[in-house]
Amino acid sequence: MTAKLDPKLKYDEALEQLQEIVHLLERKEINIDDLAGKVKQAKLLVEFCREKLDSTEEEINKIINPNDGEEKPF
Amino acid sequence: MTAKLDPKLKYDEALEQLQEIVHLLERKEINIDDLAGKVKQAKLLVEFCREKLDSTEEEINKIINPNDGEEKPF
Amino acid sequence: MTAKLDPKLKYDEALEQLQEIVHLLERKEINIDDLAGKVKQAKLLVEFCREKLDSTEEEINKIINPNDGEEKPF
Amino acid sequence: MTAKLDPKLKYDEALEQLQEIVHLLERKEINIDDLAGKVKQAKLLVEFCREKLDSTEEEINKIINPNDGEEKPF
Amino acid sequence: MTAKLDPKLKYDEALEQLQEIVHLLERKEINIDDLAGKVKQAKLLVEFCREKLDSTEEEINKIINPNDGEEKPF
Amino acid sequence: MTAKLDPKLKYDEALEQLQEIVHLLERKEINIDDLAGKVKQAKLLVEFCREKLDSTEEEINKIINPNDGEEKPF
Amino acid sequence: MEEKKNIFTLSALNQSLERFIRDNFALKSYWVIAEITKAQEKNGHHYLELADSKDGKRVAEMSANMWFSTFNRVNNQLNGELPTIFKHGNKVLVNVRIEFHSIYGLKLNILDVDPTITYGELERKKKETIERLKKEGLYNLQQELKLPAIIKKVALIGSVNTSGYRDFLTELMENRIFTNFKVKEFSVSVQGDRATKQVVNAIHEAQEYNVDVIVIVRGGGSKMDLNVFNAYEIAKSIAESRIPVITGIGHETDDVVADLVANKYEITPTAVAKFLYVRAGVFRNELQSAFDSILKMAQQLIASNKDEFTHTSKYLVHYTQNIIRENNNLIKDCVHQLHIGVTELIESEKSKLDLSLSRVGNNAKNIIALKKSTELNARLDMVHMLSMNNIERNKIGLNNLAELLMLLNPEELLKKGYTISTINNIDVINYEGELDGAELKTLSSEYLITSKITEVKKHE
Repeated sequence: MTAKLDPKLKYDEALEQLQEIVHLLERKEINIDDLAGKVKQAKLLVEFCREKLDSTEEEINKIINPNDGEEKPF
Repeated sequence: MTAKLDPKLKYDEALEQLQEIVHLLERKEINIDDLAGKVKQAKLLVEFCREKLDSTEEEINKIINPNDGEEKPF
Repeated sequence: MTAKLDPKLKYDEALEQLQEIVHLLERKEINIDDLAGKVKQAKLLVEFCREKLDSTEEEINKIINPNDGEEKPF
Repeated sequence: MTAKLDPKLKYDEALEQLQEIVHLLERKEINIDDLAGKVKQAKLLVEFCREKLDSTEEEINKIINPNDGEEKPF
Repeated sequence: MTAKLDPKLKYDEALEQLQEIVHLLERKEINIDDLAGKVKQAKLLVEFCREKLDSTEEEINKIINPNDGEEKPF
Repeated sequence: MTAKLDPKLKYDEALEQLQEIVHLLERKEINIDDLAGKVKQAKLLVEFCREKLDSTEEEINKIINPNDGEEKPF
Repeated sequence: MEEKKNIFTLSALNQSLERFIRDNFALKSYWVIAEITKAQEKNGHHYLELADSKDGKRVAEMSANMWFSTFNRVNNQLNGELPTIFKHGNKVLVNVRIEFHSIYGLKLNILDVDPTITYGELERKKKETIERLKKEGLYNLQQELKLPAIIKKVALIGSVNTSGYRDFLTELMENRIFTNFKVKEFSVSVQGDRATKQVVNAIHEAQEYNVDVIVIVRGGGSKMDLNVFNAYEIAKSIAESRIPVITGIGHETDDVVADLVANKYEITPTAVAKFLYVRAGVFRNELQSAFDSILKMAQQLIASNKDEFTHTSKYLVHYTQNIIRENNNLIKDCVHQLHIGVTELIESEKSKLDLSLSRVGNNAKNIIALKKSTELNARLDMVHMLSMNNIERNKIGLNNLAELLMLLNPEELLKKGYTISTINNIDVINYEGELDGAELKTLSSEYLITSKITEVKKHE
């Protein structure tokens, strides 16, 4: 159930899944059977999103400042 | 998405596209997934414009100072 | 855009066109895409005028000093 | 413009016309397009005046020293 | 202008006319176009007066030495 | 002008006329045109007087009819 | 008249008178003034008739004589003037002795003569004569005649054998200046009683000759000698002469009347001759010098006119050349200015062009620089910033979710020993169905327990 996330997963979808899980938890509409799996997935999703954000940030910084660290500002 | 720009693109069109991206960003109408791509595109557009400006400048310099480097100032 | 100038162009007209370009540029009412073209045209106009001046000068020198080298200035 | 001068032209008139051209030039009230023409006309006027002066001088010399070489000045 | 002088012209009149011409020339109140004519007239007047003086002198010399070569009668 | 002198001219008158000519010349009240004539006249007057002085005078005679109405010769 | 007649002979009477006169007057003399009415000389003796007149009437007469020896003595004392003093009409002051001769009667014997009265009388008469001449309009008549410029024919009146006469002719004919004279001589006596008449006649006669001038000469003489030329008659005929009269009467002091009325007078005959030839010489010189100066001035006039011509001609040439030269310079200036004007015009146009082109270039570069700095960089920064904002915003959202997840995560409760129980996947707390007999699932940290509800008690 809480297999690895599909690497093609989009950030928005991941976020949606995450929010779905959070809502389930809030509404306690969660199946005890699935609970651990859901939490696990939620954690995965959080990490996924975080990574996505981080990588995006990094990528953007790289795009904008391709030679960051070097002296040339641009 | 961020394919190479059409070399026939005009500076003003490129600038408009860039502006469009700015507006998208301002209106937050952009996905995180698309964000880096848009930024890349923006960067490309900027580079495109810059090159355009550089080449125009160079061209102008060539026009105005055809024998630059020689002693003759004009 | 920067086709060869009409050889029948008058000096004053050329000068006017040149001035027009100067004003356009001063008012920054110009596309980057057109900029080099305008500069080229300005350059052409200047060269046209200069040639016109040179040829006029030469003509005048011929008139004034028909036998250049002789002592008589006229 | 620079048609041959009227042979009936008087010296004084020619001189006046010449000076008019000189003044136009001094006040830079002359088109480059017209310049060569004006100069040509000035040249014609100068030649006209100079010939008139030379012929007058020669005529006067003949009158004054009909047998050049003799001592009598008149 | 420089027609032959009236043979009835008196010496004093001729002298007056001559001086008039000299004054015109002195005050530069003369056209180049008229200059040669005036000089010619002056020349005629000078010759006229000079002849008149010479003939008068000769006449007086004849009166003084009626038989030139002989001894002065008194 | 210089017609022969009146044989009845008196010495005194002759001398007077001569001195009149001297005064004319002294005051330069004489035309070049009249000069030779006047000199000629002077010459005649002088000769007239000289002849009178040097001529062998006729004997002193009785005047035949002293009151005859004729003029006394001297 | 009946008286007794006492009769004497004439001789007795005369003898008585003679005696009486001699007794009373022989030693006496008297100075007497009288007029000579008659004068005679015989054998050296002088016989005078003296008279006195009053208002034109004769009031006294007496004869007088002067003997030869007395006359000579007195005449010597008076420098020989005496004969001229003893002239008819003269007033004399004489020293006389009264004598009576029985035959010749009463007579005055002249012993001495005082000439002063006579001289004074001469002067008086001379003045009278002058006055008369003036009154009659004769005095200045001669001055109205003009002396001819050349005097060649001369009527000469004088006494042929006198030295004055000879001097005149010699001077006239033997000078070095002018001798071409002709002289008609009129010989007259210049003294004595006939002189006046002869001179007058000669003047009259000379009028009828073709002469230029009448010359009257008289050599030197005493006052009384020359008195003849004070005569009214001579003066009148001189004045009335139609021919100019020149006198040459030798005298030292006073002029005679003849001099005064003559056209001209000289003090000696020689001087008259000199006057005549000098006048001719002067005339000749005047002629010559007048003619010379005429010739000289005529030549000067011509020379100065010629000079003037030379000047005029020079000026003519000079001024003409000036005009031509000036005009040549003017043209040269025009050409020069033309050259300068053209060059300046072209240069200014060229620099205008250069300026325009550099303005084009600079403006173009400015535009480019502006675009680079503002348009492009600003936009790229904007993109960057907005992107980062987006990411940041997402990160915050994600963190919130993560925190919420953590809060909601029951695993922590389970670890602390709590359990979760659900019936039909509904939390027991919320479950509203029939509890009894329902299948209850309980989750602990370690286990998932499924159980059947067997009892339900209400919790208090």
